[in-house]
Amino acid sequence: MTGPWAEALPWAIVLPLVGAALTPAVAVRHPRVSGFWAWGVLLVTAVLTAGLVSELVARGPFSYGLGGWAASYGIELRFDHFSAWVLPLVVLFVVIVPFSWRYLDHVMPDERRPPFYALLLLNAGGMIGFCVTGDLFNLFVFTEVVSLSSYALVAVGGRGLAAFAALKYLFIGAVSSLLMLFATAQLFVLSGSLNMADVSLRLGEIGGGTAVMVAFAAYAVSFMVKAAMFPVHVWLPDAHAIAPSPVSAVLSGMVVKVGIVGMLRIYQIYFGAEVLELGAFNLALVWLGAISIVMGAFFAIFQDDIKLMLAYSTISNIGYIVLGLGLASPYAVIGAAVHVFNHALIKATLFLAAGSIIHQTGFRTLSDLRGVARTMPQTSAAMAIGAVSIVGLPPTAGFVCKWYIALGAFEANQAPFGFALVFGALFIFIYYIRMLNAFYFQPPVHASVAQASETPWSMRGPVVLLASLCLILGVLGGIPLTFVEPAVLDLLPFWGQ
Amino acid sequence: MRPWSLLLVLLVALPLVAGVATLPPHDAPDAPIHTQVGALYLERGVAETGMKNLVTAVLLNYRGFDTFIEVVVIFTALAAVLALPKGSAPLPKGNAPLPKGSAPVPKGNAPLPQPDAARSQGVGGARSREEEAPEVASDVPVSPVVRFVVRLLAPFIAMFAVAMLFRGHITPGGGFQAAAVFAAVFIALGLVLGQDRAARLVPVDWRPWLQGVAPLAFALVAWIGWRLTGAFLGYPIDDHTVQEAMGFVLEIAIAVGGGVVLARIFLEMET
Amino acid sequence: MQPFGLDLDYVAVVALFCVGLYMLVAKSNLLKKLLGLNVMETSVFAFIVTAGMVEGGDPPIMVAGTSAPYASPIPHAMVLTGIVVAVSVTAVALALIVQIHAHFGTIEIDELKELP
Amino acid sequence: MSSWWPGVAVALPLVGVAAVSFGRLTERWRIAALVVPAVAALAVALLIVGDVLAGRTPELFVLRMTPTLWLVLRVDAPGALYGATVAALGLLALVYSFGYVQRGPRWSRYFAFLMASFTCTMGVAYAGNLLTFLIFYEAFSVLTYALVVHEQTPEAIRAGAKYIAYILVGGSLVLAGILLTYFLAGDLTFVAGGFLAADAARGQLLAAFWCFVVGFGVKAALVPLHGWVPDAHPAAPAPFSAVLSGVMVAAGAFGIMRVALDVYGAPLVRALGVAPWLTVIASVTVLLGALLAIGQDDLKRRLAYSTISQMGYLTLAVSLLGSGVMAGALVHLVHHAFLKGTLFFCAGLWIHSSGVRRVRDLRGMGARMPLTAAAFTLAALGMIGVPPLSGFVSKWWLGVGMLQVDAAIGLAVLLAGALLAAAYLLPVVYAAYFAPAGPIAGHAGREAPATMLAPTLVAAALTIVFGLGSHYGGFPLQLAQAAVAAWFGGG
Repeated sequence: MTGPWAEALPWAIVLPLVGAALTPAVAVRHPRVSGFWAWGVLLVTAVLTAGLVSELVARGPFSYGLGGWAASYGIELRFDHFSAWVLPLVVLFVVIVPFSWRYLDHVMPDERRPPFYALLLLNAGGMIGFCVTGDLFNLFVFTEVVSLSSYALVAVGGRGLAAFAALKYLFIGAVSSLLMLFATAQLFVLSGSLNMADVSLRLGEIGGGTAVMVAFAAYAVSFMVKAAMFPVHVWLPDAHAIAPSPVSAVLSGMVVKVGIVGMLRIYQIYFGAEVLELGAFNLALVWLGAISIVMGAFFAIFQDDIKLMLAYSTISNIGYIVLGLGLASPYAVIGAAVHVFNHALIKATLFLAAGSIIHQTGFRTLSDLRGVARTMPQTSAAMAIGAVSIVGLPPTAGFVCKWYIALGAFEANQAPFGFALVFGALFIFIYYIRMLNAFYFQPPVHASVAQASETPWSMRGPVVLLASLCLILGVLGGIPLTFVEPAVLDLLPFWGQ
Repeated sequence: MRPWSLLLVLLVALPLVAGVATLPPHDAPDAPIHTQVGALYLERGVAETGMKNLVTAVLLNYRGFDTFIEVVVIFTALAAVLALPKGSAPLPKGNAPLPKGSAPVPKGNAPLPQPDAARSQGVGGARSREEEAPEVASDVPVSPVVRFVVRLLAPFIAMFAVAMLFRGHITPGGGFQAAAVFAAVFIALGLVLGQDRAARLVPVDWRPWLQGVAPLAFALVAWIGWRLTGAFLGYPIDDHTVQEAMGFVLEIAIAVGGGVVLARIFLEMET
Repeated sequence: MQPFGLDLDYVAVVALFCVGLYMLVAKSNLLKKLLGLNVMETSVFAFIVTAGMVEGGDPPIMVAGTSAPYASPIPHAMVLTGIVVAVSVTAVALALIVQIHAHFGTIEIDELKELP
Repeated sequence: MSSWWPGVAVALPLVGVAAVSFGRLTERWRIAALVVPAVAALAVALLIVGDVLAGRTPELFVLRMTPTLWLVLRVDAPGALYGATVAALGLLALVYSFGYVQRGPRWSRYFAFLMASFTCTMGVAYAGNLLTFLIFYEAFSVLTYALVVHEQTPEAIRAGAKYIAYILVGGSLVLAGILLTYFLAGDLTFVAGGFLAADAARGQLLAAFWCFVVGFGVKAALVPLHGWVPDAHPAAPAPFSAVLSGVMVAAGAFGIMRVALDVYGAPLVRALGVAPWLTVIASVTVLLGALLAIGQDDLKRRLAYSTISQMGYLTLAVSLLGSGVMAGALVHLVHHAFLKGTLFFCAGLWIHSSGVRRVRDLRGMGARMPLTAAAFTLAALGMIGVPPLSGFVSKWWLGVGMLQVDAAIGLAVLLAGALLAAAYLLPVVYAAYFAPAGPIAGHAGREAPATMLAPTLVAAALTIVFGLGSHYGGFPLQLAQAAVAAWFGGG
């Protein structure tokens, strides 16, 4: 029935989690070992997930009944095309962790490294679990692993303000998780089941009703908070800006996508059950996405702090994704799904490059960082590539997404949104051009900037690698499509097409 | 602030009430919650899992994976608390400047109230551990009576926890409850004896292993189950002895690991 | 008792949820906010457990002296998990509040906002 | 016909980029690593011209961007013509730059970006579909930003901001047009005579057309959209101004040609009824650009307005949709590149050797820098259209083509443009030769070093060569006629 790699499914989740539990013990004598340990664990996990993806490509989606129980009886793990997202996710972790080895030198004393890396591993494991679980309550528990570790990761970098940002994130995140639990409980009460496919089936039998809709609304709000959509984005900028840069890369690139993936899962349930009126929700998503794009960009323009700027641009980019989902035409959904990958990649590039610059110079505002390209040419080049990429200029990774989503807008007869998308990107470029001007074309104002040296290779390597991936995925934009297209085709029947 | 809060609460309340109003009545025996999987568990649970307490059966067997992730969550909380900067530890050199200009957060850089001044007001006995006398927690004004009673009762409370742990398969109780009680014993002892003496109850070398013991035990049992039944975290249905052994390993690990984690969180928080 | 078709037990749960939400939103003290969060969590747990009860049901423990109908075991397991999650979130939140207090000397939002 | 050569021609300049960015070479080797690939690229471009003249269409499928769209290079006659122009002018500008650009930390940056935009412009020339065209077009637009602000003076930064804002808005419009095109046709591959179906929704066809025209019009400096040109040219280093004016502004006009004739096709453009509007815009561009040029005192600014005016001819030709006039336009594209290149090179020489930027300060330059002044004079006469120089040839064909399609207004615009060209260029010549010499500033008065003078003289000489040899095989006219034959079917 299934190939040998299917057996690896639960282990791919458990490995980073157990690795995290072992981290303090492994690193008890030499705390710095924890960094290498975390990297090793993630490498093995990457191999496992690559195996899973190969299984998916070879034989299509597969399930795993945990404890030997059949799907709706026990907990089911399901590896479908949307779950395939875990592979790039883990690979990004593999790239980010080496960056953190040296970066942490100025963030925390050695003895706090083991719990830090434990948190990173927990975050990775939680996200893998989140993507592959087929059980609603299990989804909640994984959400909590991801969220809890994210709250803490925000706060590890500093005192006071960092703790405050983390606490704000925690309160908002906890409420959104509670809404999710509430919705899960309601669906459970309605259907008597927690398995997603089963719930969808039974909801179809029940055929809607207020409670079903309220549960949907609760899920939607919950995942909107997790994805930092515009009106409920308030937790994001401070948290992402204040966290250590590798953490910002993880949070901005990946953790916010939990909201997107979760939304897709819930859509699968509801549209599978055919209990939702599509048009109104899609229209709401389109508008919310458009507003997020504009407001994110608008706030970003006024930031001087480079990381705060990047954090606001995340809101903008999540707007792209949601806009694409809301347009609900094949091209748009493909674009949105590809942007889930590509934005993670681009944002990781930008945050790591920004982190390198902050690490080497000690400054983090544009006005302080003038002329840094002279002393850190490679990092600045990576930053420039990331900037061009996130604006969506060809031939970079961001362009592919913009292309598809805008095409989808025409396809969905929503041409104004297509134009809005194409020109909204320019709005974003305003602040990146400010950044590039400051880095490249203005003389340094600080000695530490003028005398900064390039980062050590353990930091520069990941940055350069990610930046080149931004370019490669631009000219070879078809690569993520191989995963995304079948997934979208899976979903589109539910999507009203 | 308040009117807006009330408005928000109302906005949230209305759909929630509307939602729960249309749910099936909660104690009707024919509600879906009692007729679907739940009914099957009640029907076959004892035969399939060998546990008379079906809550434990669901917890450890049918939905054992949830419990696995759950122990991971408390481990996450511990890792989180451990990873936070310590109050008295000096910051490493060249700490990155904090971001400026994000609206709702007070802006950095300007001199802030001195932590020491803050601490003397004392929320939760906030004194650094270095200053603390190792032998007696003289800073905690504990009456001799309380100290005596806690010390007297501690072994019995611990015994009760053990009883809860081992009777968990037939009565309400089990690993998590035992963990909570264990942790309570620790914390009570820490309060009356001083944290160092309480901490000494767990040897230093064991701590990194003990705090992760619950996830590790789960992974081990999951692996054993995989070898035995071919399914991750699978229990051999027809061999009740093995089932029970696996269950006990998990329960004990949850109790010990959970207790250690909870106690450690308490100790770490005393910055 | 179900006046206006409302299940009063569920309504009580929602009321508890709202009380918690109000505390979380309106209170200035971070600890009180956290307590509000806990009240909200408790309300959701109460909701789940309530839903699992059946009229005249015994706890789902198959020993002598109990008989059908039994309350559903799944909600109990869910709530147990939920409680652990809630405890963990509370622990992290408390640790953060302790840090904020150590750094700023206050845990009142109003005062934190006024700091330079 | 599948061939590696287009890819080689496009990729060769990247060798130079790599050499100056990453290598730790000595200066001599760096210069070699820049010049040799540029020469090779020119050689390959000429080879391709030969290929195309022999009736072949070299094409190279580079990468698969999306499941349905390839990054593809396909060289047809207009592409080969434009590509060879880019390669030649690029080489001249490169050699000139060695003398012009100061040593220092910005040296590498300048050459890296120059070569990178060189690559991308070649890509624009050889692009086989709209997506490839867009990618290279946007890429060189963004890359040239670094060259516009190269001097890092406040004016340069301001000009750069203006430039990038104009260009990106234009690029986005082009993208929107391409998206609409793809949506309408499901394909983007250039086909001589157009591939858009005439029965598609008229509103969408119109919307896409105007997106294209406005988008490319920004680059081509059509009049209401020309704002960046007079600021960017004076701010940029002279050799880059030459390239910018000679081939990069032309890229916009080239894009309009591609869209009108390879995407829509002449019949569809006629059917849409947009051509008269385009004629009006282009005529206004020609005349207004020239009129504004007369008033400029800054020489480079004057030349920039001249570019606006001259590039208007290309759009004018497109709007008239005649075979003869298009042949003239293509020839003019090539000839203008070298004429304007010469003029900017000369302006750069004056700036370099004596810091003279203003026309009125040029008094007496004819005696002090005779070769430079001679080259300028030659190019100015060519630009006005004095026979037998190259400018005359292109204008002759433009005029003949206009008569073919009975476009009297076009002819009037052409003549008026030529007269105005005389009005803004001859005063410069007059100032250089005949005005009484003013006080000499600085170390003025000697010819520039050979590395700078040689490209200037070569470009000036090409003016004569192209003028005299235009009817022989292998010269631009032959390629242009091949292109027109493909577009309009038999000519």
